Parts: sequence; structure tokens; C-alpha cells
Amino acid sequence: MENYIEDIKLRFDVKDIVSRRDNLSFITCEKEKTIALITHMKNNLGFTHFVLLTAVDWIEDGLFQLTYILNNPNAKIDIAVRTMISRENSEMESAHKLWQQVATYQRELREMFGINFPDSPGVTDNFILEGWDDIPPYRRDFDTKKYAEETYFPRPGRETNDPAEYMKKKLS
Amino acid sequence: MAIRDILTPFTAWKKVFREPVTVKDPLNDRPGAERYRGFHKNDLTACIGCGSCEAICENEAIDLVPVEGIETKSGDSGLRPLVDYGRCCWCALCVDVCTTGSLNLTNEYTWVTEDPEDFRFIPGAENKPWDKLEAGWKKPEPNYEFYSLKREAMEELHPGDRDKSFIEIVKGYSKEQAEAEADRCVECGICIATCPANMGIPEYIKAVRNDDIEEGFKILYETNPLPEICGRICTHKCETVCSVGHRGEPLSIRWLKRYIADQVESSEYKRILGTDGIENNGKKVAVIGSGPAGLSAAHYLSLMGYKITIYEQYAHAGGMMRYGIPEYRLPYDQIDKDVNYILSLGVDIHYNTQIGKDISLADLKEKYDAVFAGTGLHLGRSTRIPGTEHENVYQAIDLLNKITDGKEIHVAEKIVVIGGGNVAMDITRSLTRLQNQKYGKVQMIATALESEKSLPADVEEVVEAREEMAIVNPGWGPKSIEIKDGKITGLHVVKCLSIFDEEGRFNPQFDENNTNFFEADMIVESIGQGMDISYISGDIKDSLKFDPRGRVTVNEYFQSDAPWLFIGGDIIQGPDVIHGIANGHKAAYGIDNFLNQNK
Amino acid sequence: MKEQKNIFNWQPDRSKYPKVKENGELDIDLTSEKFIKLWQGPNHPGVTGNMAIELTVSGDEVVHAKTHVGYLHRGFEKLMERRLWIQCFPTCIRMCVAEPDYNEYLLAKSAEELSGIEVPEMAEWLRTLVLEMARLQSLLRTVPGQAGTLSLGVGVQWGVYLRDLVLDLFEELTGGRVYHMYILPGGVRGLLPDGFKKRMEDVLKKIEEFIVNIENLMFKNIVFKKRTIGVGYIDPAWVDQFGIVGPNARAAGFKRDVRKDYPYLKYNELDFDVTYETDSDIFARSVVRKKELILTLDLIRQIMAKMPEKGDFKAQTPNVLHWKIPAGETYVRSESSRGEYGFYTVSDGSTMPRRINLRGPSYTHAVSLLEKMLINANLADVHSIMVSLQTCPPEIER
Amino acid sequence: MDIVIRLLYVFLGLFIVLNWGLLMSAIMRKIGARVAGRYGIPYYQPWIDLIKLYSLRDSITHGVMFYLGPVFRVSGGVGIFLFMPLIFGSSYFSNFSFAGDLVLIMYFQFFGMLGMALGAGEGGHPYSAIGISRGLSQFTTIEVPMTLAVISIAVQYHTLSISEIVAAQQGGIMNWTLFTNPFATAAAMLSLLGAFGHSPFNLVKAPNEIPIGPPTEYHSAFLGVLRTNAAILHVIEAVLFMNLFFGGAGNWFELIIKSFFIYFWSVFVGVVFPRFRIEQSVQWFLKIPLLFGVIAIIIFM
Amino acid sequence: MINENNNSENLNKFLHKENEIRNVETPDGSIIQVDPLNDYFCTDRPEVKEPKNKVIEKFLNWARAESLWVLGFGTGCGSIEIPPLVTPRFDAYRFGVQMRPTPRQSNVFIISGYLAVKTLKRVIRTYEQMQGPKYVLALGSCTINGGMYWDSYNTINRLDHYIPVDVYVAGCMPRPEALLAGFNKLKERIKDGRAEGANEYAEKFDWYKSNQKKIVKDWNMPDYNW
Repeated sequence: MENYIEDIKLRFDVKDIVSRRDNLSFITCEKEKTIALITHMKNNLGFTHFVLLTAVDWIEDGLFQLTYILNNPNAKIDIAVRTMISRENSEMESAHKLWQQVATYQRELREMFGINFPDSPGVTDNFILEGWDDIPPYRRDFDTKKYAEETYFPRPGRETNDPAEYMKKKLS
Repeated sequence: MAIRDILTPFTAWKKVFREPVTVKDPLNDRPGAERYRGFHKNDLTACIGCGSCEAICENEAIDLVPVEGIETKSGDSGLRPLVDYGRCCWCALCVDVCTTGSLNLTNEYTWVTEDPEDFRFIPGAENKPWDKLEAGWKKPEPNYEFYSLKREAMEELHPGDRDKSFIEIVKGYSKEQAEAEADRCVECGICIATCPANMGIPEYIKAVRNDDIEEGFKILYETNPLPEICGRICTHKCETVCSVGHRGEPLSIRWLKRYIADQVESSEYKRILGTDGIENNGKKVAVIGSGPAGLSAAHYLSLMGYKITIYEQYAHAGGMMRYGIPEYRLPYDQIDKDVNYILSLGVDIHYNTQIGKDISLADLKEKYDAVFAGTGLHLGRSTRIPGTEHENVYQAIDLLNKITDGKEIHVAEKIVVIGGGNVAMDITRSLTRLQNQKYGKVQMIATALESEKSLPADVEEVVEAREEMAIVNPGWGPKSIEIKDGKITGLHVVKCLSIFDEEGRFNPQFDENNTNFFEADMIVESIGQGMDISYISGDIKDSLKFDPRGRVTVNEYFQSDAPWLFIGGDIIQGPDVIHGIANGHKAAYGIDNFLNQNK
Repeated sequence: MKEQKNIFNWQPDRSKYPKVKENGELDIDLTSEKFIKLWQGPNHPGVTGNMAIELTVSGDEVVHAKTHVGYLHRGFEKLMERRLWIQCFPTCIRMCVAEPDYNEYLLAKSAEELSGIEVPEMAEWLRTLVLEMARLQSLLRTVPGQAGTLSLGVGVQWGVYLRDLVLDLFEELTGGRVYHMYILPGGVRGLLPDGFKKRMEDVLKKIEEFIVNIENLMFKNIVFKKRTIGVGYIDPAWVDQFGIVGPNARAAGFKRDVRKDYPYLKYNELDFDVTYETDSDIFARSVVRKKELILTLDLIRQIMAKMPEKGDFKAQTPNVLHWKIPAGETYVRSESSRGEYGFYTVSDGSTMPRRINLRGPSYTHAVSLLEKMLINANLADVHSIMVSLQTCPPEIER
Repeated sequence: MDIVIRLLYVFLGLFIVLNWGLLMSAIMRKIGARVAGRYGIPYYQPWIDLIKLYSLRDSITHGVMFYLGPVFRVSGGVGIFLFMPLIFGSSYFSNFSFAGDLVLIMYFQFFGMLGMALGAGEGGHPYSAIGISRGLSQFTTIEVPMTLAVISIAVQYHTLSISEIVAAQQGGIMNWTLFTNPFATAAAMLSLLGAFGHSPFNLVKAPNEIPIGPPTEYHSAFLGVLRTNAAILHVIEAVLFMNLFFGGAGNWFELIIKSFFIYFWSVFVGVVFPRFRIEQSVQWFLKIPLLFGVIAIIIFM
Repeated sequence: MINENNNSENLNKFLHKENEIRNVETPDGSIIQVDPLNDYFCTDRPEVKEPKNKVIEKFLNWARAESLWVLGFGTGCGSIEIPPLVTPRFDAYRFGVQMRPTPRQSNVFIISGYLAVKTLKRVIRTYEQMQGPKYVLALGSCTINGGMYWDSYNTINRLDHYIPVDVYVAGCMPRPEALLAGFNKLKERIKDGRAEGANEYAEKFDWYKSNQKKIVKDWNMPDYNW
């Protein structure tokens, strides 16, 4: 594990190295270098198995965190590469040329987070949603409960009482 | 090879001669398994409507609704869970979290209807076919809890270390302990209504949990201006109704309150509470007595901008809290911490000024816009059995008073204390300390009418008294004091069978054949206190009404029939700090209303 | 594609058609009216769950395929962001109805790893048992299910019956038939009921008999062989390229098994070998699954023998009603019957997860891989290729 | 015989055949269910299904041919019935059989299929169309060994009349074509597997792939007609094989037993085999049954 | 049949704003009238089919009840319990319940749990393709009041707003036995002549359509089979 991290550190400017387990580490890389980094990891370090790509919405900081988890099936270790991109006009370089399946992940991210991946095949096609016209639903500022209540007619007639308030009212 | 591949599949045909494995009558033959998570049932009498089930339900499937026949009372919200099977997912988290264990799932699973509105019901209240079923999901045992049932142990002085001194026994929680204890709270809020002051208990516990002491401190002061004091000696009625206490030990709400108050330096008070620069509205209110009620009223009134003057008959503020409660339970510097903050809000205090003697009530009426009287119960009651007039028969309250003032008191070798309340325990334990200091041994018997189970004193008080080598021997009614040669030799007692008659009146029954004799050369009576409201006299007294027990009749804001006079605290509600605080708070609103009406 | 030597090799080699352009796209004009568009699903008894494939066929041959998902999208990852950690459990298990237990386990494991809770020994064994039982019930459906796609319904019916017996055991142990809600952070929700081991053994015996029967019915069946050998070939080179995991990768000769490679729970105390095949066609994948089934029986017997009788089954967690998990992120994985099943969990230190992302094996299998595999496939084989990948739409769209 | 009486007997025969067909389908499904380990549908289920299908309130149509499809199909089925002698030696139940009836029956077999093709094509559903194209190509290849077998028998018995073929087989079990011309029987029985549409030759209506093929769009009364026809056709096909290869039937009991076993043959195979792809089944029919058929012809040439 | 007055009354009563008939200016400047309820929708209105006379109808209802053909469309997780139902353990075939692969031939639609909006569109379409009298069996909490997914942005809460439902089965998910009980209830309802969901759909067609269109924003469907 350390060898791989050392190797990466030599070539790339990575920070926030967190070792979660013996076989799982998280590293952060800047946006422009990320694809180069995972290309290097795939081609030279044996991280041939692509585990997942997903995003985390840090709305407080105005950032999306993209996480690429790569796995080295021979050494049996995982390294997760994080990169921060701006929430405004979020865009990231596509990695579909490294693994074909990444195109699917990118399609989903584009739909659910609104992160664009130019050049990724079929990235603008509907993937999960159909006829969606609100903000992308996985963004933190989308309130699913409010949306559901406004849209899907919850069955009326329910009311509840807070025990504390109710008792104060009854007992005072 | 190919031929074999053609023929072997036909071996499947041998199954045609077997009896089919089908369940003959699937609707009746197959009850759910012993642990099956089927439909809800609820034991309505055990349920207290705490709402933990509602809190943990991820689908908002549970509502709390009033149920006919279930009264709201202290410790029982009177609400019961209503389950919406249009939401439920039968995860049984509600069962596992249930504080009383009343909610269970049965192994019934078939419910079919044409009307979707049917699927809402109150388990237990509506007769459902599965209410009687025994099998079904119950909370797994043992050692399976969603919150710890065990209290964080509070560190205390070892009995051997404490029985000679008046150093505070309870050490208080550390940060970790407090957070762990606060973590046990299920935030049901059952305690709030039981607390006379309606303190926001779950909120300040939450503040402890979040390590947000300032927030917690603010919450405390919303309803209680004496947190240091209450955090030590409150009768914590909240803990008796705590929903966690149904299956385990209730939360140490009192200690958590103390923890918050202990964390805040007195210099920080004003900053945190934001009470700098309160605008004076020019009106003046007099407060008689600096007990909890008086201090509470003074605090909230001065926050409203009134100019407050307190008249205190003794040399220090605090009233019964200082003069009735021994220092090992409530150190005087902690009283001073709370009192000084209140005084720092611009409250004047006149010590050693007794109303009726140094200044009359009528004068106060002239000088101030309103008067709040919280004079408390400072007169000891006597058992009036033969021999009580002896000089070595004392009133507990007088002794405590003297101990507080640091005066020398008579401590005999053998002492009997009559009474089973907290005051009795206080004097018992104070005297054991003094005995220990004086004689190096303890010969102390505390006896009471009430039986062991119904002793009015707090359990821990009794336990600690016993740890300090005092004998607590309840269940005896005092008969007479034996005096030989002008000296007390002991107390004759007779077994008490019951205290109250069927109608609930005080009417003790004794078993005359079962008597006992406690040796003593000093007897302390502690069977309750009376009030001294002799300062209310003349016209003022005539304008007031009194109830049969001699208490002044007041409205809900503690306003007497003389509108300018508000009366609260022990003299209205009986001896209890937190009631006094609540009275003072409420009276403050009453006074505010009254004075604003006059405007 | 592998050459078939026997006389039943009727799989024509159509790999040269349609021609592929240099940029990787097919050299066909889908808008010319030479092709029929066909939708398989969502209302289609053949697809594996509620999903759809948009096929473009030329005669009986598929020239273009596109997977459509989203019919089961409930937004779990969004919903869990507004639920307490404990409330995530009933929610997360519904992400995959075929084997819900992996979700429970992985979320519990994530929470434990992030907050540093030690799980009692007994609970670890029970978790291992439940996960293997989940694999068992899933395989009982999918092993004969492969023949079921080719209308050999008898095996499916046997299998579903036995699966039901396993579900009965689940019901006894966990209180739930399909959604078990058994694994919670800190441990599990109960010990084995009395007599459970014996009833388990009875069921295992029946399953052994079933394996013999299914061997005769399916694996020694000439028609089944003709329909599956050489069909649905996965090139071993695709395994990394498309993220193929689990039995699909093992059938291509890759001995990759999370249980062996990244031992979790009690798997390092169990004795087993990774099953694999090298032919990489539908038949090979079926055989791998059958071997898995046998292996699972063996593992359950080992677990039953090694498991202690009694013990604490749950560690005390903080009060779940306001449990804050320290900030951090982790990825945990386990081997489901379909392959590597992983949870990427991010906590921001509040009472609710910041983000939970599921990495289901179907995500890659059913979309990019299936679309690739279906080209040149016979229309009649589409369904069995799809089932041989054991796709499960809810874990694609969640 | 008076044509009216004759017609009455034809209808009586049709009635018996229809009900026997329905019962037989229920029995077969129950047997298949039994292999799977369950009880299966009640014996009376096919009747209820028919009543229900005929009594549905909605029945949308896709055009004239959509109506005519089931009608053609029924005329195919009933056509075979009309010219099929049921009971050997009974003038009441020999229907309208005549000297060349075998040829006519072979024609009607195809006629129904074509009618179905037209109607299903009108349904507009691509799965119908796929099913039809598969069905026609498979049926064509089924016909080849079948025809070879029939030719072989015709050569063997020097007749194209079914009654005469049955007559030639009387006088003991060893006189059945099964034993006198085993290759023709084999060819025909193998092609029968395809005709009944059980696995491994049921890709035509493969419910897992092209939800149920030609009748995808058929529903309510249309489907009722198709099901009625299927009940008749299954029995009558079995009767045809019984007449050609198994010595015919001397009474209704014999007919029921023999038709049951002939139909059961396809179930027996169908339960334990998956289905072939269409080109596989075409190749299969053009290999083994065809081989048998050719041998049968060569032997009797 | 509903007469015209009734029709427009229904419309006014139930219409959501986005479904009102309105004039729209096209790019070339001409004004056209758009009726969202009818314009993007390609089949005829369903019609109310009155039952026949009582005695016959009773007999027919009995036949319909004893021959329930279920559409094999697993819309949600409840569909995992359908295979046990029709296989040896529970063998619903005994009770006249049979699976059919195509909507045209089915009478019973099992909505097996939650419906994502995308599926709802197909469910409505499929429901309309079924031939009446047709029945809907709703499984689980999700169809009653949202169930697990009450706050999800992509699943409906109440099925009865979109298609008429005959019988609800409680559970998450209901066991096969409960499903059989549901079938029994459905049979009872059919035999009583109360299961007139298809007619109800036709009567309140505008209301249903208006509800459906409110949430299914993209009504485009491929013009080949669906």
C-alpha cells in the first residue's frame, strides 16, 4: 500500500491522504490531474478494476466531490481518488476511454447531480428519470419530501401530537 | 454422450409419483413463525405514549393520538400510537425502541380490504383479531438495547470519607460521563409536563450531548434561575416519570442540569444569557423572602425591567435552601453563585429585615407597585406527644438553621429523629456528622410513621443515611417520650399499620400490642413545617381569603384577592424548591400582567 | 469465440457483422427501414425484473441494444440522506429484493467501521450465516432460472419451492420472510431459535437432492447444452474493461471472490476454494453458479459446526435516536451471489449519512456489458444472456 | 344415411371431442404440474376459462383480418375434424371421410396456420409478426418429415383414405403401422412434437421471449375461439396419428385412451426439455425426422 | 356513457391547471387550441359497459371470479412473492389464478408495490390495454399511502388516484398467503358484482387522466410496441 502511495506522491501532487484500512486509502487530487492520475494507476500500478465513480454534494463549500475508487486485483488493495469540482457549471473530464462502464456512471451523475462530462458517449440520454424538469434530484438543495408532498397526493387525515406539548396543554 | 444427454432429463418424471409438496390450505395452515413481524399490538395500560416509536419510524407511519378512556396524567401523555399500514414496513424498530415494552408485533399477517382508508388503527384500542396472539416479534433479549438502560455512575465520596465533614458528597459528572448520560435520552418530553417549572429538559440534555453548554445554559435560565441549586437538590419528579426508567434506570436529569451549570463560570453568566443592559421600566416590586420563589420572581421580573427589592429576614439569601439544607448536599458557594447572578441584574436586597417587625406589609404596599411574598415554611411542627416540652426535644428546622449559621448546638450521644421526609434525613445526617465529630461514633435512629416503601424522603437520601451508620427504622408511631430524672431516656413507639383511611384523610392506625422503645437522650422532631404569615394582618388580612388549611387563596398567577399582593412558594404549594421556582416565574408574569393592566 | 467440436455446433459465426467503424460505432444505419425496433420490457415476462431493452433487430439477429432502467427508481440514496442512521436500515435493504441481507450487512459494517464499534463474535458468525443463506436462496432461484428462460419450468418450480423452505428458516431466525432486517449496527437481532440447526440440516439435505435432480435435468440436457454452450460469450479481456465481477468473471477464468480476496466476517476461518470455469459462456456461468450452490451448502454446514452456541449478539451502540457517526468515508464490499457488492459511505458527523452509494454488480453487467454482448446475438437468446448475467435492475437505479 | 342425422352425429362427435380436448388439456397440465411437485389447475378450469373469455365486455379489434384470423384457424381445425373418421367401423362417427381425405387433412393443417398468420399480422404487434414468421418456417419443416411419413404409408397401404389405412391395421397389435412401418411412425411422431407446440419446439409462442407469439394481441372471444379450436385440434391431431399409426379406435374408450397417450408423448418430452431456437429446430427436423422419413419411403419404394 | 354536461363538469371539477384546454401560439404565428388531456394520447376514451341482466351476470361473474388471469408484470419488489405463489408451495393455479404474459389476455393486474413515475406511465398504458372487466390488486403499503417511499420524488403515494383499485393487501411485502387472501377477497367482490373498476375508470376518465398527467410529464412513447 505504502509503495503505491509513495509512487503516486512522487508523480502527482496529492493531499489529504487518509488510510481507512490496510487495503483502502483515500487521496485527493486536483481536478485537472485526476484523469492523468487514474490513467497512471491503471496502466502502471495495476489498478485495473474500476469499482465506482460517484459524487458527494458539499453544498456548504459549493463543491462536488467526485470519488473514483480503483482496485488492484492482484495486490488486493483499493485506492479512492477524490477530486473537488465547483458546483457552479460543474464539469469534469470523461474517463470512459479507460473503462467503458464509466460512461454509465457519468450518465447517472449527469442526470442526478447535473455534472457534465463532455465527450462521454450518450451522456445526455435519459438514464433513470423521464421527463424530469426540476433541479437534479441528488443535489442537496432538492427537497424530496416537499416535492413528494406537493406532487403525489399523500392520503389526507393524518395528524399527530407531540407528547410534551400535548401534556403541557392538558395538565396545566 | 449425446444419447445420455437425451435420456437423463427424463429422470425428472419420477417426481410425478410423489405427493405434491403444496400447502393444502395456505390461509389457515401457516401461522407466521414465532418471531414473525406481523401486525402491531399494544398494551394500552403499559404504554405511556412517549412517542419513541414515532421518532424512530422512518416512514412516519406512527401518529400519537388521544384515545378514549386514557387520561393524560403525570408520566403518561394520554396519547397512543396510531399505525398507518399505508406506510408501515414492519421493520419492528418501534418494538425494539419502545420504552415500556408495551408495543409488540404478532405473527398475524393477513389483512385484505377494499377500502384503503381502513389501514389506520390504534393497536390495542380497536379490537383486532390478532390482539390475543402471543407469538410474534418481541424485543430480543438479552443485552439488546437501542439506548443504554444503565445510568452513568455518579462518583460520590466514600461513606467513610464523608461522615465526619460537610464537604459536598456528589462530585458531579465529567464531560464524557455527562455526554454518555445525555445520550440515553429518547427526547420524548414526558418529563416536561411533570416538572413544575416545565423545564425544557430534552432540549438541555440535547445541548449536553452536542457539547453546547451555552445553549443548554440558556435553556435552563428560560425556566429556572437557580440551576446550580436545582441541579443538586431538586426533588427531580421528572426522573420518576422518565420513560427510559420503565425498563431501566431513568436518566439523571438533575445531575445533567448540574453539569451544565457547573461548566459555566459566574463571570460568563451575563454574556451567555445576554442580560447586560436591561432597560428599567420604572416600576418597583418588592419581594419578601429570598427563597426559591422569591429569587425566581425577582429574576424574571428584573428581566422584564422592574426594579426589585428583596427583604430577607436572615443574614444571607437563599431561604430554606440555605437554612434547611445541609452543606454537604448544597454547598453555600453554589447558592451564592446563583444568587449573586440574580442580584447582579440590579436587584436590591435588604438582609436581616423581617416583614411585620422591621417594616410592615402596608408600608411595602405604599412604596412598591406590587409585592410578592414567598416567605416559606420556617416553623417546625410538633408531634405533641407527652414530653415534647422537654428542652432536649428540638425542631429539626431550628437545628438546621443554627448549623448553617455556624452556631454551636447541643449534640447528644444518642439521638432519635422522628420523621421520614427529606428534612428528617437532612437533620439525621447532619447530626451523625456532628456526633461523629464529637464522639467518634454514631448512635442515631430515624423513625417515621410511614413504612419503608412509602417513605417520603428520596431513596438515595435514606440509602446514604444508612451508609453513614444512622439507623433508619420506619413504620413506628411515636407514643411518648420517657423522661427520667429530668433527662430524656428514650422514645416509646408503637407499630403503625396504616396512615391514611379509606377516604385518604390522615388517620393513622396503630397496632397497640407491637411497641418498641428507642433509647435517646435527645429527640428531634421533623414531621413537617408550618408557615408564619403573621405579617399579613389588619385590613390586608381581612381582604384575603383562606382555605381550610390556613393558606391564602390565590389565582393561577398567584395573585391574592388583594391585587397587588402575590403569594407563592412553599406557603402555597408545600415544601419543594422547583415548585417555588415555578411559582415565582408564574407570579412574575402575573405581576407583569397586573402592572401593565393598570397602565 | 470458442470453436465447438461436436456435431451440435449450430452457432453461426456472425461476429464480423455488423461492421464496426473505426470509432467503435456500428456501421449500420438504424434509420433505414431495414431493421425492426423491439422493446423487451418493462412489461415483459422475460426480462429480469422491471427493466427494458430496446433492441434493433435484423431478422433474428440483434444489431443494436440499449438498456433502459429507471422503472424502479426510488431515490434511495437521496432518501437515506434525510434519515437517521438507524432508519437507513429498513430503507437500504429494499435496494435489492433478491438478496436484501447484503445491504444490511454493508451499511452496518460501514457504520461500525466509521464509528469504531466492535461486533461480538457470535454476531459475526450469525451474520456470516445469514449472508450465506441469502446466497443460497438467491442461487436456488437463479440456477434453475437459467433453464427457466428456455422454458424448462420444472426446475424453476423445484428451486422456488426449496427457496421457500430457506425463507421459512429466515422467517424463524429473523422474523421476516423476504426483508429480514436482521443485521443492525453493533450486531444482529437475535440468536438461533431452538432446533434451528436440525431444521437447517433437513433443508440442506433436500437441496442436495435437488442438486442431483437439477444436474440431470439441466446440465445433462442436450437441448440446454445446445442453447447455452458457446452463446453469450464474455471475452476474458472484457472483465476489467467492463468491470465484470462475481460468477460472470469466474466463469471467464478469473478466480476473483471477495470472500477469499478480502475476507470479511468469518470467511477466513472457513475452508473453501473459489469456484471457476474457463469457457465463459452461458453454460459455464450456470455451472459456476451450480458449484457456488454446492459450496454454499458446504459453507453453511461449516458455519453451523463452528458457531458458538451462545453469546452476546449485539454490542451497545449509542442511542440510535440521535446517533452521530464521526465524519469520514469508507468503501466496504462483500460477495453477493452476483458478485462484488459494495457501499461507499460518507458521513459528515451528523445524525444522518451524507451520502451512501451502492456499487451493484448489475450496474456494469446490465448496461454497458449487456449492450455489448447482445450485438450479434440471436433474438431468442437475448433473454437467456440477460439472465445468465443475473442482472437485478433495482441495484442499477436504486 | 340422411344428411341431417349425419350432421347431428358430426356435432355430437364435435361436442365429445371438444370436451375431451378441454379435459385432456387440464389433465396434461395437471401431470406437468405434478412433475413440478404441485397440484395444478382444477379439471374444470378450461371450461371456466372459456366461459370467461367469451363473456368479457371489452374486445377491441384491429381490423377485419383480425376477426378472420381465428375464423380461419377454426375452419382449419373443424375442417380436419369433418374429414376425420373417429371410430373405426362406426358409420355414425366416421364424419365425412372419403377416399382422399388424408390429402385434404394435410391441407387443412396448413390452412389454419395461414389464417392465424393473417390475423396475427393484422394485430400489428411485432411479437405476433415474429411469432408468425417463426411459426410458419417451423411448420413448413415439420410438414416435410410428416409428409414423407404419410407418403410412405400411402405407398405401404396403397391408399389415401384414412378409413382404409385404419382397416388395414386391424387384426392385432402387430398389424399397426407402428410395427409394420416403424420409420414412418418415428418420423411422424417426431414431427408431432412440433405440431403440438410443446418444448423443445415452442419458440413460436415462447412466453418468455415474445410474449406468446401470434396470439399476443388476441383476447376475449377471439382467444376463446382459438382455445376452443386448440382443444379440438389437439384431439383430432392425436386421432389422425392414432388412425395412421396406432390402429385406429374401435370405440370411444379406445379413442380416448389412444389420443391421450399420443398427446401425452409431446408432454412427456416437453416437460423435461428447454426449447430450441427456431433455426435449431428447423435444422433438427430436417435432420433426424427427415432421415427417418426418407428411410421409410426407401423401404416401401 | 357520460353525457356532455357531465363531462365538462367533471373536467372543471378535477382539472389541474396544466391540463386545461388553452390556446398556444405556434412558431409561425398561428394560434392553435391545445387540449392536453386528449392531444398527447392515442386511444379512444374508454366506455362504460353496462352489465347484462342480473341472473346471467351473476353466472358470468362467477366464471370471471374463478378464472383470474394475472398479468406477469412485476412493477415493484412485491413481485418477488409471485413466483412462490404460482409454484409448488402455494400453487395458486389450484384457485383459478393463472399467469398470462400479455395485457390483452389478462384480467387482473397486480401492482406489486411502489410505482416509479416511469413505471406508472407503463402501468397506465398496460391497464388501458387490458380487456374489461379488469381488476387491480394492490400490494403493500406503497400503494396505499406511499409506504417506505412516502417522501421519494419518484414514486407515487396513492394508487387509487391513477387507476381504480379493487383490493388492497397490507404488508411490506405481503406474503403469498396474504396474496391468496387478496385473491379470495377479489373473487368475493367480483361475485358480488362490485368489481366494476373498468367502468369506474371510464366514468371518471378525465379525473384519472388529469391526475396521471399531473405527474407523468413526458407522455411520449415509442410508436412501436409498448
